[in-house]
Amino acid sequence: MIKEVIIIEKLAYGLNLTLIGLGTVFFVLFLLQMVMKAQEMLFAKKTAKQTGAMMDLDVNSESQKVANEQAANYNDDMQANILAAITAAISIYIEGQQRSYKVVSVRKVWDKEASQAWTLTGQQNILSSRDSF
Amino acid sequence: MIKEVIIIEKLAYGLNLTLIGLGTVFFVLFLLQMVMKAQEMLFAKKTAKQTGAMMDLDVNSESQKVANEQAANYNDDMQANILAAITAAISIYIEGQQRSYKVVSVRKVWDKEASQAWTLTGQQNILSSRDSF
Amino acid sequence: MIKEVIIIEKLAYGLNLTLIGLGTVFFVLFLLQMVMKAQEMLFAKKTAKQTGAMMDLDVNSESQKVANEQAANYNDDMQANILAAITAAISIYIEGQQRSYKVVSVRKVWDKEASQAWTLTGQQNILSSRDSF
Amino acid sequence: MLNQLANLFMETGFTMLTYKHIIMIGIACLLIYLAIVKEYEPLLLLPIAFGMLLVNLPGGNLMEEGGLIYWFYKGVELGIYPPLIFLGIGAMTDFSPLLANPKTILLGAAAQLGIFLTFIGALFLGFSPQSAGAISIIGGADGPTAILTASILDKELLPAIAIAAYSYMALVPIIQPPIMKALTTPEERAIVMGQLRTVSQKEKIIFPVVVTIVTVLILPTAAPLIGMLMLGNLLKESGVVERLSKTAANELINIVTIFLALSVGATATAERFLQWETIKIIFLGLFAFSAGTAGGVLLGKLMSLLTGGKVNPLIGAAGVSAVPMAARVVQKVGREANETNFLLMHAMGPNVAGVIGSAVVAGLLIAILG
Amino acid sequence: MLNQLANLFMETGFTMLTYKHIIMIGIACLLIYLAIVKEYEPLLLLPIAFGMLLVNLPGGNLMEEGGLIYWFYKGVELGIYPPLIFLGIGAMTDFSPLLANPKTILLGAAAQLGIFLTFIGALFLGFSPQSAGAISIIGGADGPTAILTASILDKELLPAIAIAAYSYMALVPIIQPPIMKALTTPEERAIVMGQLRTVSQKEKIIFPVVVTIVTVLILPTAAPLIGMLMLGNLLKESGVVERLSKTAANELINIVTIFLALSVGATATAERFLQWETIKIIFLGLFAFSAGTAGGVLLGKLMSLLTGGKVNPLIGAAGVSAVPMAARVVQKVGREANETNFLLMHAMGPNVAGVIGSAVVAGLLIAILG
Amino acid sequence: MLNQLANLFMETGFTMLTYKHIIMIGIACLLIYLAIVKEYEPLLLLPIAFGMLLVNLPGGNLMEEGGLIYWFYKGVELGIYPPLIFLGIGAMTDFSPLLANPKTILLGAAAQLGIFLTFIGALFLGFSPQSAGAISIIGGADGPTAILTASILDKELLPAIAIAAYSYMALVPIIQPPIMKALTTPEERAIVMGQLRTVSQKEKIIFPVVVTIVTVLILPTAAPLIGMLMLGNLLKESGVVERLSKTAANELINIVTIFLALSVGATATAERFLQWETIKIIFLGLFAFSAGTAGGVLLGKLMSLLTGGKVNPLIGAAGVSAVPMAARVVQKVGREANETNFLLMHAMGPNVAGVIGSAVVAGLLIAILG
Ligand code: NA
Ligand code: NA
Ligand code: NA
Repeated sequence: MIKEVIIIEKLAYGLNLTLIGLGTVFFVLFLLQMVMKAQEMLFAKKTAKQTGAMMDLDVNSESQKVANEQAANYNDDMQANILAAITAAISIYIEGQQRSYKVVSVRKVWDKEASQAWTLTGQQNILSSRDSF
Repeated sequence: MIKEVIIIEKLAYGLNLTLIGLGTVFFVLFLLQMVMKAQEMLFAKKTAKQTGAMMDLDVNSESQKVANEQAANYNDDMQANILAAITAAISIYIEGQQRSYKVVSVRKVWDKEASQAWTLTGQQNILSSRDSF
Repeated sequence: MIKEVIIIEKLAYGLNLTLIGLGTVFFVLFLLQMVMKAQEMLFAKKTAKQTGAMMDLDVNSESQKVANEQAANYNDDMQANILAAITAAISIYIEGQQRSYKVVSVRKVWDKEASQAWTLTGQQNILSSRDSF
Repeated sequence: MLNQLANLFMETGFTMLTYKHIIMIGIACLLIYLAIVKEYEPLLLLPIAFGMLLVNLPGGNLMEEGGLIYWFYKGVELGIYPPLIFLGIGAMTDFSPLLANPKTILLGAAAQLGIFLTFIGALFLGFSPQSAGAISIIGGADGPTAILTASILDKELLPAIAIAAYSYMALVPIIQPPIMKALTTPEERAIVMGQLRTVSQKEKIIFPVVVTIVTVLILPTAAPLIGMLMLGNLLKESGVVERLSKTAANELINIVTIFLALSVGATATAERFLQWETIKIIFLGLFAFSAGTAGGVLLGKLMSLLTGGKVNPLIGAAGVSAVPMAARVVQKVGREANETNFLLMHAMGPNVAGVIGSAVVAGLLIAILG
Repeated sequence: MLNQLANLFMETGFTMLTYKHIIMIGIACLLIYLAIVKEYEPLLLLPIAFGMLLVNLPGGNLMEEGGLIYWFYKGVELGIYPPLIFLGIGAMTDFSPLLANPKTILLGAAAQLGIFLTFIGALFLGFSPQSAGAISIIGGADGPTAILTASILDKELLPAIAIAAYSYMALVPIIQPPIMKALTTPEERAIVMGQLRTVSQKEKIIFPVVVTIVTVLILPTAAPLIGMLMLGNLLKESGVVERLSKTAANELINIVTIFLALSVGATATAERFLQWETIKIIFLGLFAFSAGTAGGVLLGKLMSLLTGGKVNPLIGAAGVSAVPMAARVVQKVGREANETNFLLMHAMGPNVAGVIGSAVVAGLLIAILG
Repeated sequence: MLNQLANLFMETGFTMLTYKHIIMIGIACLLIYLAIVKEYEPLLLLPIAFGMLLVNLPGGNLMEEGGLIYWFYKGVELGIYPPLIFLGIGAMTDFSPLLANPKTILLGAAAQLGIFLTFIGALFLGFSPQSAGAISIIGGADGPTAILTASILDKELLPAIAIAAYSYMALVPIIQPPIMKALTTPEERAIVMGQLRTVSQKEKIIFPVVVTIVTVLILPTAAPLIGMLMLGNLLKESGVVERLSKTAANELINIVTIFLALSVGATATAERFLQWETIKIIFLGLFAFSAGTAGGVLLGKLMSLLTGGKVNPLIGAAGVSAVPMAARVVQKVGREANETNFLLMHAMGPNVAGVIGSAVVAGLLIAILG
């Protein structure tokens, strides 16, 4: 477009773009701020600002819960926990490359094993792992 | 092809396709039924219809076996099992994203570790995990 | 190119290619041998030729180290180790399909759990798992 | 500068936004809601809905030549994605329940009745044979089959057909039980089926090879779907190429699903989707699922009669495919009639047979109408 | 035979090797060293450097029509790879810190100042507006955004821009602290920020949908980047399609990264890279990062003033993006001033806002200059 | 309607089926059997065999323009798949054994003798130089190298060459031992080799970079194979981009393997495969493996002589590549002669050298004959 322009023109062009550009990005992000504010008013948890539990980063919430539970009955269920750990570890050792749902089902089967060799409920567990596409 | 046909023609066309279509799909699937029957006669396991062991769903057969074995000598080998579980759990913790065969080899190496630092057989285990393409 | 040549011509052509070909491949691989020799002189570890520790195959080096350490204080820290194994196993059981860094962070969180519910350092651990692209 | 701002404003989507776009954005958000909150087949419907959203925000031009989703759509246009999804499905499918009880494969044929009755219905609603064929395949209750067939026979209707197919697959627990109960007596529903025989690994390995040979020889146009489904299954059952079958059943199918669903969703422009045809397709789709269910159950009743009550007719309803949802519905309805009834594995036979059945019908429709 | 040997020798790379190739090979090896030993953004810089190496070994012709990397490069040319990287980044990103403190999103806007000042600077250094736009996007501190914009506005400059962008992202811990300290008082840096509120899952799910609608309606050219980023995030936050979000955030992004980086590196031929423009780009890139940091910190100071000292101005520096490096730098500098200061999560807000901000600016530059 | 049925019947595969198709289907089933039951390189041979099956069921037209496998085949035609397989192989390969004993690299050169003698043999059997070059590369004992070379030099022979190459790689434990024993004395086979030195990480990282520079400079046509092999290895050894090297060595190579093998198999039409050339190729392939083994062992003997018995000549047999099968064969034969002999790691040196060696020869054949 423009090849040989004098300094003043370049500066005008550049400042022009800067104004439009910064204006646009501030406008868009300000709108998003309003959206977030609105969301906060509508959906924010009432239990906010608790000490020591700031963000429910989903990465951990579930594990924490389980960990807490496990910690709670640690002394009571020590034997059972060891058993569970061993089972899980072994099943992972065996199943290896296979994915989570397998490990889950293996443990369930293990639970069943104690009472009955291979129940139909066990089949259902396995079946439910088939995603539908 | 056909744009403006009277009702009777549409019906004839539709029924025609229905007959051909259902005929074809029943024919193909009936052939497959015959194939399966033939397979059953040729290859079916003689140990069929055992109570409590209906389908050898491959998802679990192997794990079950191991679980049974583990359960069998649970009291005898408790210590060893804990050790194995710990090793497996730790190795998974360390190896993380890496896949099954690694965990397997790690455990083998661990077994070796007890007697000898680093044997050539250990190398062979690792080597054998290299798939050939 | 050549369609109908007499035997002597085919032989000459073939031997010609063999000489050029073998010559080239030997030349290239000989250069690479020299490169490796040079590397060896520049970078080779001084601790070479130790008995029983021949190749630092990276697949295992890390796991071995940890395994050794774990073995070392096995008797001292038995309880702690069982705890760690259980935690790791459970977290794997829960997290399943999720990848290594999650398991790592879960275990760290568990460590924190003992003292404090959810610290900012814990957040940092999680954050640091985000690769930058 | 004001001039430039005005030009820029002219290029924003707001100035191009019409009420039709707003309706489409609303429909997309509704589908996102259904996919996430109601868990309506989220693997497909969530990215489909997002594709729909993106293409109805005017000015993005993602589906115009050279646009991002235009390139993704190539895999639909060339018929590549659906067979790849079938490769992964094959690597996830266990044909044991079918091999253990071969006659249940015919239930997977009977449930295709829904397709053909819907075809006739669509003709009467004024659709051309091609369009009627594309719509009727909704009755196959199988997403990739429906997408492949519709993209060949009438791609204008592709988004409506895909969305209808996946929505009704999600609604199977609501659609099927009344039909199943209306066509069966409580005694029939209470029938307990004997335990299935053990299937040897040899049978499981030979099965996909033979199915490929038989089906493709009879109906060559079914080759992409049946061939890939059976290749996936062979990779899995062979036990010697685990790394390939795992990748086919996980990363490959996931990647293809994202591209497939996003680009199918992105075909749902306002001009194409806000038509009476879409309403008709929604009704025809419901009819197709219902008629298919009825077809399966009715053959189930006949089988029950012929075998002296050894077959619970409910399992016929699983013949529509909609794997594994339809089989779970059978389990649930069967248990309502008889607490001790476990029909799940028996229903898996017709369920996987229905996948083969509708792929065969798709091949037939493509051969005759394509 | 001697003749053939001579011909063969004529085809070797040695005979075509010039001092320019040797310089480029040296630069490639230096980048490999920096990527591995100094861990300069190795995920991108290592394959970029290897692509650079391969294309500067004469005779390989990997970038000529029909060559291997020529095909890989298609995904850059057609604008496919960067949005796919954004899909994966979206599936890895947690917008909670931003949702917990919405006003920090404006810091992600202020830090785009670097882009525009660099644009003016580039005009004065004699670049055309298109080239200046391509160069200025380095200030976005976001690799895929920079690559997409440069490949559209001036592909001749693509390799230099990509390498500068990733290098400075790696150098953020060196570039930013002096500027942050120069613009703030020790008291400001010591400000402790209150704990962030808990963000509900509902907010996290709605956010990507609304961002897509708002942003794409205003700036349709931002659709490929923002759309894919938000689709990835929606897949993750929905919680119902874990297999898709995992694949997007792992295998898919990894595969695309290999192809993208290798082919961007392979555009760095000697003729294209050994130019004065490259030197200018290196200086302009440094200026862009510095000015962006200053912009963010200055708005941070203003916010601190307006809120009566509730905002630590340092977190403005994270607005340049360079996720998560810039946020870690904020944490470190903040802790130097006050041992009890944990700014990391507060800095993550502007940090992810900066990704959105620079994608918006990219859309704008493409709309005006493209 | 009868008319339509007749037309439909005309379109079935049965009516087009000839005895040639039946033979090909039989061969495909035999290969499936060998791949699964005998575990003959199943990762490649199983999908190759399935592709062969699919393409010989008449009427499917999967390889015709627009057919499913026609699109998959593009990656073979454009030379994209084999280098990507090499990328994954590089990310799986450990060059330590070679770095610990550099002179064994020459064994990987000597084993290429098989290629050249086979070339002469093929000329005498009436093949053109191009065809002879394509066939001779079977002696490289390396699948992707053979497929790339054959697809460039003579694609008509591609299926026979690929199948022969993988079959003989699977048969290495049967082909090699007699030759190894015939050419060595029991004393030579009993030679125990000293422990290998520790290789530093630095050496492992620099190695792939230097190999790329040296090899591509001398033989630019080897760039796609050597470049990708070494990039994969660099990703692995660098230790800083684990997510990339894992993906290259797992999901990416798996996906590409499925597409590559399926489409190579699908080139095996009856017209192309049921030729005398195929029989000749089978014999020439066996000769190539045997001659390569002999070449390696003979240089091994010379090395043993020159080093005063420090080298066990058996390890030369591993120079043909066929990683890691050939190295395991060396281990086994060595142990038969001396219970305390562990040659595995020593054989891995020439084994991986053979991969480089045959890629160099492939580049040379392409440069001279292509
Ligand atoms: Na179906
Ligand atoms: Na940014
Ligand atoms: Na070789």
